[in-house]
Amino acid sequence: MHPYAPLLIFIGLALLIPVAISVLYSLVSSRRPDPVKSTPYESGYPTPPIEGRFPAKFYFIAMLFVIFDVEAAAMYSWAVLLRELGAYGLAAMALFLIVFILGDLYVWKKGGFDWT
Amino acid sequence: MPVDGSLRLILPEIIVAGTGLLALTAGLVSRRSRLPGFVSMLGLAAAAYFLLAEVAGETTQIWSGTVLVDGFSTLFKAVFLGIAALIALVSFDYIERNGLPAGEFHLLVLLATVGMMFMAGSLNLITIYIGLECLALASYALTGMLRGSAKSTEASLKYILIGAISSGVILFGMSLVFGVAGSVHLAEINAALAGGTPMLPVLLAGMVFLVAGLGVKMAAVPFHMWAPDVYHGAPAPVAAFLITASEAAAFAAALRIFLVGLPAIQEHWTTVFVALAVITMTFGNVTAIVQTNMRRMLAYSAVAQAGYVMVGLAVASERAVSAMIYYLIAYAFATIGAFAVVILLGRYHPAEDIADYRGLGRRAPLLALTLTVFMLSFIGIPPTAGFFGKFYLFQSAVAAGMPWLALIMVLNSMVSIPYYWGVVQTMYLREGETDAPLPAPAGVRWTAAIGLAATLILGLFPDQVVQLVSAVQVVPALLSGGL
Amino acid sequence: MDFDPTRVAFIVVSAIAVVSAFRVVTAAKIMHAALWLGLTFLMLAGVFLLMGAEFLAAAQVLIYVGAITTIILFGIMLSEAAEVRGRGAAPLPVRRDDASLFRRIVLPALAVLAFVGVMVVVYSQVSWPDAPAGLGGDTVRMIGRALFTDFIIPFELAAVLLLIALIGAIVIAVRDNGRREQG
Amino acid sequence: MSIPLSYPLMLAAALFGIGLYGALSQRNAIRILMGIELMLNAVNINLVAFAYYLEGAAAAGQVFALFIMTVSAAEVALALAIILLLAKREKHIDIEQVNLLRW
Amino acid sequence: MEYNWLLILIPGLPLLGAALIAAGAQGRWNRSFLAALGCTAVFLAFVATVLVRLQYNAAAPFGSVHMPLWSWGVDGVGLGLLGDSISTWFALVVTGVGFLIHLYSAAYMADDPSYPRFFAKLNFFIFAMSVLVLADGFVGMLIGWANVGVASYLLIGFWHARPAAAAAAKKAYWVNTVGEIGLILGAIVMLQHFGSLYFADVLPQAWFAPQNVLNAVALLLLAGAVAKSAQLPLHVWLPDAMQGPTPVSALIHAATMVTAGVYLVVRAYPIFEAAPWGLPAVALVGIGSVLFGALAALGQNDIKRVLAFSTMSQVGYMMLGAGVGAYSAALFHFATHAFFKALLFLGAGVVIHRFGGEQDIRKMGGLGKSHPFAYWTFLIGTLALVGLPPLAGFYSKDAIVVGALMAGRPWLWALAVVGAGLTAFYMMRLFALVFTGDSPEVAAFQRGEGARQAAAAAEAGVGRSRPVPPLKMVPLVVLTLLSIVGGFFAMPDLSGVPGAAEGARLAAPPAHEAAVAGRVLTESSAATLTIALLLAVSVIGGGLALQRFGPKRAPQTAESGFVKAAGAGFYFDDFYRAVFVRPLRATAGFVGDVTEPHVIDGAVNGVARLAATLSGAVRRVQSGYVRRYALALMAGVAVVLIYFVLMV
Repeated sequence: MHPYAPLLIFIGLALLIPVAISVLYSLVSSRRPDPVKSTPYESGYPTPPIEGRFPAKFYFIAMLFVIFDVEAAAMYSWAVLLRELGAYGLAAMALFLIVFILGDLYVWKKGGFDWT
Repeated sequence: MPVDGSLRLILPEIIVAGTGLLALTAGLVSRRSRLPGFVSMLGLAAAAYFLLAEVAGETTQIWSGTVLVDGFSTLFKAVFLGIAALIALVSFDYIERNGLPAGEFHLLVLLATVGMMFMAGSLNLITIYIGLECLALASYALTGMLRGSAKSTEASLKYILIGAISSGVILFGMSLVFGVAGSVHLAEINAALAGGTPMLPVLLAGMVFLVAGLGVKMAAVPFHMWAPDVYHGAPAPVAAFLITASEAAAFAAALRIFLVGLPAIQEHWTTVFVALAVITMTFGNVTAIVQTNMRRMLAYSAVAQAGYVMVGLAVASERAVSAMIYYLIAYAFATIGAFAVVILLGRYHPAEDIADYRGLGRRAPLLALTLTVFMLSFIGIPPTAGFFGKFYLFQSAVAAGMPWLALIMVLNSMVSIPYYWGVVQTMYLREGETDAPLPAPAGVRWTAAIGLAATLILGLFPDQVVQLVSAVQVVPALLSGGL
Repeated sequence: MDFDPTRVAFIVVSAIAVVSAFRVVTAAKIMHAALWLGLTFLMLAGVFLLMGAEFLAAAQVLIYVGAITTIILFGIMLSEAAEVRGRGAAPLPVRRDDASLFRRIVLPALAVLAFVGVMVVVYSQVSWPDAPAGLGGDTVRMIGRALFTDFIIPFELAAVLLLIALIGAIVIAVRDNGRREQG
Repeated sequence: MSIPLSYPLMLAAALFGIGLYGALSQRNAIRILMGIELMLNAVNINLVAFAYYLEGAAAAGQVFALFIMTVSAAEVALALAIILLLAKREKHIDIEQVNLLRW
Repeated sequence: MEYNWLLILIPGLPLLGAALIAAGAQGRWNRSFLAALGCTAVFLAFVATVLVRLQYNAAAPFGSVHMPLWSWGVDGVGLGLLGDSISTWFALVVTGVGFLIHLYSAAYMADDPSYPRFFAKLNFFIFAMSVLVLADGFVGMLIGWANVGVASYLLIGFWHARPAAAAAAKKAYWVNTVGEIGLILGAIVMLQHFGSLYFADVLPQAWFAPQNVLNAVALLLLAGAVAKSAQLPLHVWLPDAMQGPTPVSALIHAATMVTAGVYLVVRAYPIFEAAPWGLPAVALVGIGSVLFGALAALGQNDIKRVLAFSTMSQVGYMMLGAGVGAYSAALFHFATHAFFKALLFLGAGVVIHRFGGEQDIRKMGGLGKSHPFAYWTFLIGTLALVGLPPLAGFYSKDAIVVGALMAGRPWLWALAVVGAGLTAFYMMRLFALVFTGDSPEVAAFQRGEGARQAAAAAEAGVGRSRPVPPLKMVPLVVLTLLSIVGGFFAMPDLSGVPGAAEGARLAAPPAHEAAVAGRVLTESSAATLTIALLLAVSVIGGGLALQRFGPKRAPQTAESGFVKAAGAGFYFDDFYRAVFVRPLRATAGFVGDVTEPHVIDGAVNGVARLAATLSGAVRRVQSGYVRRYALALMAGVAVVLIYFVLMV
């Protein structure tokens, strides 16, 4: 028995039901989209146009988040054998991070971080 | 593994990357949009110096084959550096005129160059793949850089979608090859397959995916369809960069993968490449005939030229490989030179129709003359470099017992004459609505001059270059001996 | 065949993965598609776990489920915001697809079926090992060691790659008021 | 007690196919992107499976998969940037309406 | 060899001239100065050629003037200039006649808006042609070959406003492309087999090569020769090429370029002799073109088209000579033909100007009275072409026909004699229709519609006797003299030509004897027989033609005129109606149909149209929908995958 098997079976079942439901729903239900139905509904008022540049800002944050994630994954594999790798690993990671930080500096300079 | 002297061997790559960051900062701190260009050219010169002074002549694997330094890689790296420098030179004026962010532009070009250098300089599928992606991502960004132009955005969207699909395809192929051979190192793959494998079908499937994925990068029909749109929509210098460097890098990677990694199934991939070569050159030429836009004409001609080069890949003999490299070099110079003229014209006629070249013989006699030489080189008329390159490929094809392939090349060159020659006729025989002379900025002039000189010299005295390229071997000696 | 929980788990997980992947490409609302995509990623993390790649499973959750799904959701929201802005307050026109059903659905479906069929044929021609080679020890250390010794160059190159993506994305997505732009 | 190698391979093929279908049949650029992500995940499954079943290939396979994750993250980020630019200008992300460049 | 550098001047000066004129045209220099520049360049080239020729004769019998220019990295592939008996012989004619025609053009094209452009192109042609004939290997020859193609393309399409001219230029381009492919393939095969493309390396080895290789090479080269020399079946472009200005027709499509094929065969004769199929194929093409051209010329009514087909037929004689091994005779006929055919074309130019652009010989006549000068020059040209002693054409044609007999090919000999008769017939027909009888005005007057015709003629600016300007007169006179005395020149011998030494040892006996026989024709009995026959058929043919179309011809069109004449009952009208006219008319009509743009033209123009349609279809594939791009991508993958699944 694989150590992770029960966990998986649990997750699997937990997910199976909503999936099955939504599948069934999508199979049975009939949909006829018409203009009114498919308008985004904001308590009866027509959707106000979204101005300004902050959506783009959101996007940066998301993107930076992606990249931080990847870095984190890399860093984890480095952290577990910090001792073993020693100075060499430190240097390698430093190089990796330098490039990365330069990128962040660039974003900063471009105003990716300011919220006003 | 500690950091040893092997860092010295990738010093050129490091310098190029560092230069990129320098160029970026230069672009950020200084208002003058020319500074980053100079920075990147200096950096490229330094990298080239180290490449030729320190690295050239070495043949060794470092970091367990994730990096390989040998004649092949050094030659290709030199080519890439040269192309990047020419692109930097030709794009001064273009960047200023279109208000492109100079620092970012040069950074992306340089990092793409780094990626290409690793593509040519590795025997490890992972390194090759990452290098490929560096090149690809930078190209997508560069293609979309003209934010004001719908064409540019469209081109980069198409490029990134097709490119992402193609990298998925390549990866699927790599994973299958890895599954069959149990390694990502080409030499070990070769060793594992040497005795024949029970999993031949899977291996063949993997090979097919690799061919297709790399075919996308080489713009081989039917995987080429992104190419005309991208070459048309991208900023002109970027298009020149993609046509020359990116294609060359794809061929370098393909040579390594197939000749070092998969010689065991050579008869199979030879079949595919022969078919691709024939289809590609024919399709490209036939389609180019009816083009009325200069950029698209050059794009389809690029497809056709890729077909010619692929003949070398299909023949895959020592001589064929050197012929390919020679052809790529010759073609790169002619293309960038031609694009210099295109950039100049685009400054006054944004439509870039061939009709806009009417009366160019009057308006800019010298540039018209150079463009004529480049067209002759594309056709392959002596004494230009294009002739010798084609001839060299003919020879290799005939020597390898594929005279009919050579015949198809000849026929295609014949078919290609009208549309190349049409440009020349337009320039000289048709009267433009204006005779106003076209002042050419220095960068454009110099690029055209360099391209012209190289085209003629390579065509008239190819001996040295031939010796250079015929010394190159795809399978490094240290591998062909052992394993 | 005797009951083998691992195998069953694998089958269940992959079944869910396939179904949700199918929903990704068929769901009516793009938001749902994105969520189904997240579910698929999660299931694949499970697959990795079952095949002794704990670290990859973690990375899968971290990168795909966490990051990529999120950014795709952001992308959807922003692009729809742009669409809405484009329409102003006008009601959403029902999108009618002008490309014929044949070209849109049938051809791709055929291509895909041909593809999968061929792959099945290919795979079925080969006898695969049934027992894993059993990779020893914890895979995190293994990966770390490989990453920092053999594959150090690709590792650093990956940093360059991320830099390219970052700067490229910003160059493209951020309007820089400093400079004049043309077509 | 174990999974035959052919299982994950089939799973990968199926996912690759579905992703491919998404990439080929969708009009919405972001959906195409999702399809491509599915394809890349299929490749990862292949790699991990091979790494699990082949002698001494574990490290390479898993590291390769890790790199693919990294790359696809970067790819998505860039692709979405381009799509957003398109959305800003054209007010739509329907690739069927994106064909200025043809012939 | 201290004079080797002279070789450079022969192509160099015209090239320089072309460049200067082009530049000058940009700078809008004085037109006549540019014209003079062009003429001078060619004249100096001619002088250089003469010097080289003298030096060659002075040199040792087997020596030759050689000058390597450069070589590409691969050994055996390079470019240099070679002055030996063949090449200098050709170069002499090219530059000499070329110079005369430059002079003529200076007057003929005087009121053309793009006068300088014309001279630039003419000079460029001289450059290309001299590279072709002076090259020391197939590489240089190919370069020249391609460039004369370009020059001819440009000059045929010189009046590119005329759609007909543009179409003709395209057609010529495509046909010659076919030929060039053959040539290039031949070169590739030779390079593979002989490891070199220099004549000096290839030709001496020819006799030792395996036969299939030789056959392949010979036929491929012949394909190139046939295309360039407008021989069967690739002759279709030549008649249309007459759309070009008349001097161009005279220089390129009569005197020099169309004989490049002959040059190729003679130059590579070791290959053709050693290849079993070589010489027979050449002879076949030659005789076929002789008869075909002659018959077709009968069917034509456009003065220039008549001359064009006659050119085809005469070049056919040269091919025949080469095909039976009488190389010297072929070279000889090339020279004399260049003289009198150029003369005829220039004369035709005068005629056409006189009739205000009219080219239909049925609408001409009576030029003799008004233009004695044109009359005499044209008459001499005609007689020389017919081969009346002691004019030039007689000796050369005779040498060829004798060569056929000596080579032991009586059938070829007989057919060649018949061809001579036909030649006499159509040439005299042309001459009679143009120069004898009544001028169109008079004819029209007799038909009672004088006023209108005269008015038309008047507004067409047709002066009754407009004096020929000296610039036109000089070349005409010189060419006339050459057509008269040209026959007394010594025939070129092939000593010192690459491969000749081996040829002397190894060549097949009849062929070689024929080459000898050519030199000593008057002594052999076969020669006397031939001479007699040739004279007889020429006189008969010419006489019949004069009888038929001469002064006493009926004023109306040929048909009814013919009937009338029959009614008038000349006593051997019936005879030749039965023997000559009917069959001739039938054949000529048929041949005319073939040459008209249905059969072969269709094929040629088809190529271009095909390419266009094809790429039109292909364009539609590039629909701009990225999804279809992806679909194509994956479809490609699927196809290849399935291929492997099924095949492997």
